[in-house]
Amino acid sequence: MSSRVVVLGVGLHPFGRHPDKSIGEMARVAGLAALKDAGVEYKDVQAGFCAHVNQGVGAGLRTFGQLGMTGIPVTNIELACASSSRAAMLSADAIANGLYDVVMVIGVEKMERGLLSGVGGKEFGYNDAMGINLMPAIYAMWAQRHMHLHGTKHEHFAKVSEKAHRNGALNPNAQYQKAISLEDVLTSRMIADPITLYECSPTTDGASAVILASEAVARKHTNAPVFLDTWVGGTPEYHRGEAEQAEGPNAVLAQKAYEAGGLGPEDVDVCQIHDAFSPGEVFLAEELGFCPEGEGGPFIWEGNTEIGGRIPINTDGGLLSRGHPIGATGGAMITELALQLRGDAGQRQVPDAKTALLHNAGIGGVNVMVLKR
Amino acid sequence: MSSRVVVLGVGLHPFGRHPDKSIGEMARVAGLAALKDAGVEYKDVQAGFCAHVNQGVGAGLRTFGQLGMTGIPVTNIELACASSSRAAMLSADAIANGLYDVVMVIGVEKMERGLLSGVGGKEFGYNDAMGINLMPAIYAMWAQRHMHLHGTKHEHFAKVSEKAHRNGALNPNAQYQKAISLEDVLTSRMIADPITLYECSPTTDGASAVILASEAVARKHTNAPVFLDTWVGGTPEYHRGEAEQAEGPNAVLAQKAYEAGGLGPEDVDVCQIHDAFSPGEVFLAEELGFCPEGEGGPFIWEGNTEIGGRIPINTDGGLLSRGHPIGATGGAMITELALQLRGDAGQRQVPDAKTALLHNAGIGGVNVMVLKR
Amino acid sequence: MSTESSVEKPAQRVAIKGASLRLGEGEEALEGCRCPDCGDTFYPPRTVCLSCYHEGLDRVALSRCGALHTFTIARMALPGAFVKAPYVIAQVQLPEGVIIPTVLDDVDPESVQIGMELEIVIEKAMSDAEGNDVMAFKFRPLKGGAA
Amino acid sequence: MSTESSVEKPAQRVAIKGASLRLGEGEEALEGCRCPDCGDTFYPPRTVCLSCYHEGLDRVALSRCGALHTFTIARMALPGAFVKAPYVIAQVQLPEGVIIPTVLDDVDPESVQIGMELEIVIEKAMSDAEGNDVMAFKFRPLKGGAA
Ligand SMILES: [Zn+2]
Ligand SMILES: [Zn+2]
Repeated sequence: MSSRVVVLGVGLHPFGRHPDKSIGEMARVAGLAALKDAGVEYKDVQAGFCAHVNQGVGAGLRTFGQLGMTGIPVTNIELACASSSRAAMLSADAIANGLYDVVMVIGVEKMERGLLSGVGGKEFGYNDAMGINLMPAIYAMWAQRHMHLHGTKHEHFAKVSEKAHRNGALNPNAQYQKAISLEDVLTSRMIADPITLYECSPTTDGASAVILASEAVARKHTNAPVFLDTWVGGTPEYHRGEAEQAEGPNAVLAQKAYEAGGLGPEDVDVCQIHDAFSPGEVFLAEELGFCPEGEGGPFIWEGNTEIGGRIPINTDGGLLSRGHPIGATGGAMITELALQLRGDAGQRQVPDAKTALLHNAGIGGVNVMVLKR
Repeated sequence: MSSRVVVLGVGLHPFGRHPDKSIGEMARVAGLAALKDAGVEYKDVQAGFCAHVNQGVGAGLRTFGQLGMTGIPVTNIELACASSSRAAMLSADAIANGLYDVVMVIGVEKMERGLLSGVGGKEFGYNDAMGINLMPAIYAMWAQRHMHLHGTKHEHFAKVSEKAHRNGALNPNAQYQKAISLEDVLTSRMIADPITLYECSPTTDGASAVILASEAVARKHTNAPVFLDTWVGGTPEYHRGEAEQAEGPNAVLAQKAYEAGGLGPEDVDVCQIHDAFSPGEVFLAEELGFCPEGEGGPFIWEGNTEIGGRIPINTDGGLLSRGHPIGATGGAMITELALQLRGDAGQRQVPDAKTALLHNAGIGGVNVMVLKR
Repeated sequence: MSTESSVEKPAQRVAIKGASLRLGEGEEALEGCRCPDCGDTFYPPRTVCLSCYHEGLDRVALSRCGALHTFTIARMALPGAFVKAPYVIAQVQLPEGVIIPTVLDDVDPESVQIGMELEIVIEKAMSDAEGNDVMAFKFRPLKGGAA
Repeated sequence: MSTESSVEKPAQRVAIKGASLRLGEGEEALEGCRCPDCGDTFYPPRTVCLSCYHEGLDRVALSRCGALHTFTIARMALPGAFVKAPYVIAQVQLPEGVIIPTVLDDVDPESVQIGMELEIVIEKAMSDAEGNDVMAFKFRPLKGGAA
């Protein structure tokens, strides 16, 4: 029953501020685009996963219900900023094991204005009183430690955002389609040293849709399938005496993905990573094995992660410029990599991209995937 | 790689009002009970699903993190009142396909006081202005239609609650452990005709934990495994000119479960169904095939669903008396059926129960399962 | 914001969020959608036909009269709701086949019966921040109909 | 509620929700947990040991001094927070190995350095509805320590 899994169709509702649109409306636009892209009809979809974080009870009905009411099981999946990549992994598990042939993931979010705040209960407590629940501060503290240990400079982090916006300017679905200078990034309002406003992903509304299919069914619709080849997910591991990991054991999961996919970091042609805040790309360039530990700053500064560089990262603008509607982000990452591997990424195209890596992290876990054509 | 799936361990945090307990605390109590019941250690658990509805970002970490931090993937699952049965189904899919040997589902909820309200966005609109978002009203309208078409009486519905509380009085984990009379039910405050206060499930806090395992691993821990034999889930189906279905196509899903499990309603020895409001049991007695359409009222009135009756339903008190912490309810249903099939249900035991059926419904979908020993 | 501008701009009639109303042009009514391919009708309006998956449905005014499909008498008011308990929550079936969730007006709750004929009442529910009349709807027993 | 009873009941010192403090008996400190089996230490307190899965850990007072593991200068205050921007959000590593998320007190944000020695300050954050002193903590540069 075991099957390879194909990313058969992808679609987005443009990311941005859409206060007057319902999640159903955005999901419909993304979903219809993905169906058209896949060349299948909604009634071919056998199961659905609705990835969202804060859209309330019934979101699966309110989104999939826009496309049809065929009785399929639809499950809501939440893993904070990594919700829709996790939903895709559960879909892939099911397809790989022969449970379904066609599964659809809709990721959607309408976000409240303001900077992301971290894990919290409903009651006012110590972290609220002390102003600790400031999401950029968490990345800022990791950044400060990196600067302390490795001599990384603020400019290194800022370069991530400059590059992200340069890429976003080439992406019609991006929230920001305007390049900004390194100077713009460095001189924008300081939020939590060393992170400035332009080093924070924005508040975004949007939807993504991904249709995954078994290879047998996919081959009826395409001669050049893009495979979701490998996927692994995890939570932070406790090791006595060691400092807390980020949202999960990034390096461990990447290693697992490389082993399962039969490749190494040197084989990756294009990559999507979780740059909710600019230091993320520096850390991940190291954790995913693209450069040695501690050298992420200079590695990015030298342009290695630009389109045309050794390992182009976040060719679509990433969370920083494409935007980060948290439930939809993983699906947008898959969308960009599918386009890149098909050669359909237009001005953003990485020449002859054959192998792609995806890293999506959220409070609650991390997902790493390999896509191949 | 295909394996049968065993319900290896079950555990509950007693259901009730626990305003001072965190979800982590309740999840830990349920989780440790399930691990002990299963005879496995937390480090044997290979994946986790946290089923909850309104507990905010990071609930998976805050619950599973109480038991250990081993790096396993943990995914939050939401399907309103059917969240934890859906989580168990995804776990079972993974085990059946050889992906994991041991998976843990934690269902947890701390509820706000007050009657359940239905699907809603964040903005005030027509349904709010008109007072339509009253959850009991939805069941009440189905009940009125049933009364109109089939002559069902309020007493028939009320009997469900009287029986539920009689069973709950035998369950040390139930929110209400006190029998009430039919008169008590009928004369309690009218909420939405014909549903009275005692015909509504209460506001409940609690947690459930279920450990599912492959048969091979389970056999190392038990000689009398209880199998999760069959599971199906779905959403409402649209059929032109037909009235809207409830939370899903109950009868269609039950039929699928019977076919997949190789049994019929006459083979079911004990059953858990979704009695969020008392009419639920009347409808489901029909939809699950225990009695002909329209005869659910008299069927229940005559005692057929009592312990000792033809098909004992909700032996643990059901949502009405055991309580209904929405994210935890499906796990509690599985817990009761596992105890019944093992012969460990104490005063509530249905003699020689071999086959069990579970029905759990929520806004967003319906799940039906068959358990066997 | 000034007195002048509020004088210049007459109050508009706008539908309350969550209700789809055809307002102002001829007889006011609920607005639904009809599929140009298969003829199926939907309320609330939608883009994709649930019967044949045609994309792009036509907006149509729905029948102003229908029959009571089912109901309940709500005995407690919900916070923020404009209706006072007891009130009748209802589903009204229109001739097009669609079922409309609503409340009943001008009716003794105890006398409501499934199947009774009803007609729509469209009326102002509140004013919005811009001074517009926010319109909502109820159904009431049809005059001359079986009640 | 009456004046008499509030006179009779002296203000208690209680820890703010989300902080675990040993208050009132001898020197005040953070309260963590130590595993009687393997000796690993945790903050905040927990029931199950993350190293050896032992159930039932011992409550222990944690060291009052530690070293700055990492920090940031928050330039915007969060709604409802008691601290005013700019303020230093910090992680402090105690000798037991645990890392404590907190804020720094009595320090020029621009002079903060990773590794600097710090000591805890436990002080009243607010009063609760019952008139109790709700206690919270910060860390500040250790007097005589490297700052
Ligand atoms: Zn049609
Ligand atoms: Zn230990």
